[in-house]
Amino acid sequence: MEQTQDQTPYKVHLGDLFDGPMDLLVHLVKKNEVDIYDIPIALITQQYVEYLEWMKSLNIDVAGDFLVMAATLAHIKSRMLLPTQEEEGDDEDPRMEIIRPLAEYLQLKYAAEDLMERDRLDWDVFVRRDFDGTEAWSEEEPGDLIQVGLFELIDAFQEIIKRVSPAYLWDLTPDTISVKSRISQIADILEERGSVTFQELFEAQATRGDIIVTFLAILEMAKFQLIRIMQHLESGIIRIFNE
Amino acid sequence: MRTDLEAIIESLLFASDTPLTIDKIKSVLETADRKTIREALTSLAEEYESGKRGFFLAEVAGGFQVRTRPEYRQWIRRLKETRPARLSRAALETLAIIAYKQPVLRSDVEYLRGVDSGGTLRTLFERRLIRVMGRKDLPGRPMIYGTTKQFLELFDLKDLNELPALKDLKDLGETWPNDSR
Amino acid sequence: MRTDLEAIIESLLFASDTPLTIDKIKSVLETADRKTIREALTSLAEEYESGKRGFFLAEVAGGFQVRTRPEYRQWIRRLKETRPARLSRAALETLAIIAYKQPVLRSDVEYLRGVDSGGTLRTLFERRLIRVMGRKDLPGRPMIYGTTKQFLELFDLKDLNELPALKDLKDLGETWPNDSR
Repeated sequence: MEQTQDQTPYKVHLGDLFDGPMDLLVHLVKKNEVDIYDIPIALITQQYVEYLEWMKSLNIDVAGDFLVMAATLAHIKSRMLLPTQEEEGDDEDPRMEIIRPLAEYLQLKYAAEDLMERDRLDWDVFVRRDFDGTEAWSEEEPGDLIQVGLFELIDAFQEIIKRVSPAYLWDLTPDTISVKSRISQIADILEERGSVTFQELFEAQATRGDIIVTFLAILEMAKFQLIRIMQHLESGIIRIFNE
Repeated sequence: MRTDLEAIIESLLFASDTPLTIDKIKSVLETADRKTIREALTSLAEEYESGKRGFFLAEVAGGFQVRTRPEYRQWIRRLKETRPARLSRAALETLAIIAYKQPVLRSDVEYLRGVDSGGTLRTLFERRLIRVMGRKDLPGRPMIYGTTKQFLELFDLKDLNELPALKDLKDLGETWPNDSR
Repeated sequence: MRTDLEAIIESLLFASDTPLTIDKIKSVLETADRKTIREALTSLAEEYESGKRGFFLAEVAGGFQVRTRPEYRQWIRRLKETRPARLSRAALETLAIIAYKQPVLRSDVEYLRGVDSGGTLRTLFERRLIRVMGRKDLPGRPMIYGTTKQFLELFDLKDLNELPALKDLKDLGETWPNDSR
């Protein structure tokens, strides 16, 4: 994929469009064969902006992400031009603002390459799949079964909601889900022990949010008559029982 | 001593989901002729018979297939029993509703699915993916369902908090239905 | 000479479509202890390596799995015909970020990549290469992502410690990632 298109770094074919601003930046740094720890910021900024203009001239929508990066580069460039206020030396090179994320991004790009060089399943190595029927004893359970993961579960629910009512979609915020989770935990405790005191349920709760969640869970369980809530007359201890 | 051809054919037999015919093997290898392939297969079959092996070469449906030895069926059955996560579409749908709407009544499940769900609930119950959390104070005292610890294990969730909210998926973008923006 | 235990374990390895952990084998066999099982696995692995074989024993995703030898990939690809769904460059990059930085938020991924990554995350999620590890205690309770067992299986990794070390860019000099034009 090595291209040597000298002097016209922004002349890229449509099919070569970049994933994002970082990707474009890597391209420019590579193109100019400069050290990423010593980026000639004026040159790179100029080429970057030229590239965006080229995209615009082709009526390609320049995503906001690209513009943000252009602004960042311009800002760094202007800071480079300013005389350093103090000669203390603890003034960081303004370019670090872009060098650091760029270096990290590059590192991960290499890592992605390393991954692709491994013996990949279903590409370099293969395993036996789909054995129903290849075992010598197999006479049972054909068919209609699917291997499920979390995604399939959500997907199934999504499908149902689609059939029923979109309003349900908004019904399931993370908060209602944590209440459901808490209900499940309380049900576990009750299943094991038959009853639990109010106090115990709240004791382990660290944050205010958790306490509210626990409280809502108890209310919900009471509403569904999953539990009975009883208070001891003398001690005042409130105890929750499995219904 | 094994030949390269035998090793390659062995890898094909191993990777194939269906019995391989000699013609099929020939078309993949291009170079070898039918007789050479048959000899390689015979040699593999004999080798698999000669020592204590977990598998053998079966000639089935006009082709060849590596299969586990019938004498080990009890172990393989036990392995399969503990195999996770094979559910019918109906069971999955029902389980999804219970997971997201719990505590939930059978009538709610059936309202959402639009079909009788008694059989499916029983299956999920037998597989210990759902449990009865209690009974509702309504005529007939209907059971209230929720998911179990086994459900969490099956889907590799620490707790129900980890169940992604539909909103989260929506945030990931792309084509979610009912996208009313 | 093979033992019965080796033959039985071999049949289990052949019958399983996911890597088998020693614990799993132990729970199926009931009688054998972990050490004996490990010895049998080592002995099988050595045997598969010693002659011309179509497969080998891979230690992957915390377990053991019989896989075809990479040197025969061309033949098996021809046999399979169907191409596996390929990961796009964006998906691969995102996956690498999640693998190395996990537990990680979507916003971290997007900061590193500099682009919206919702669609890519969704693809990875659908392909079960990433999972939700929990939620961060921040406004909106954003999901925390990590990689799955399937990720380890895909890239032939025993565990996450086996991920290739990140390279020091200063040592790389003139080399660049191939896929950055």
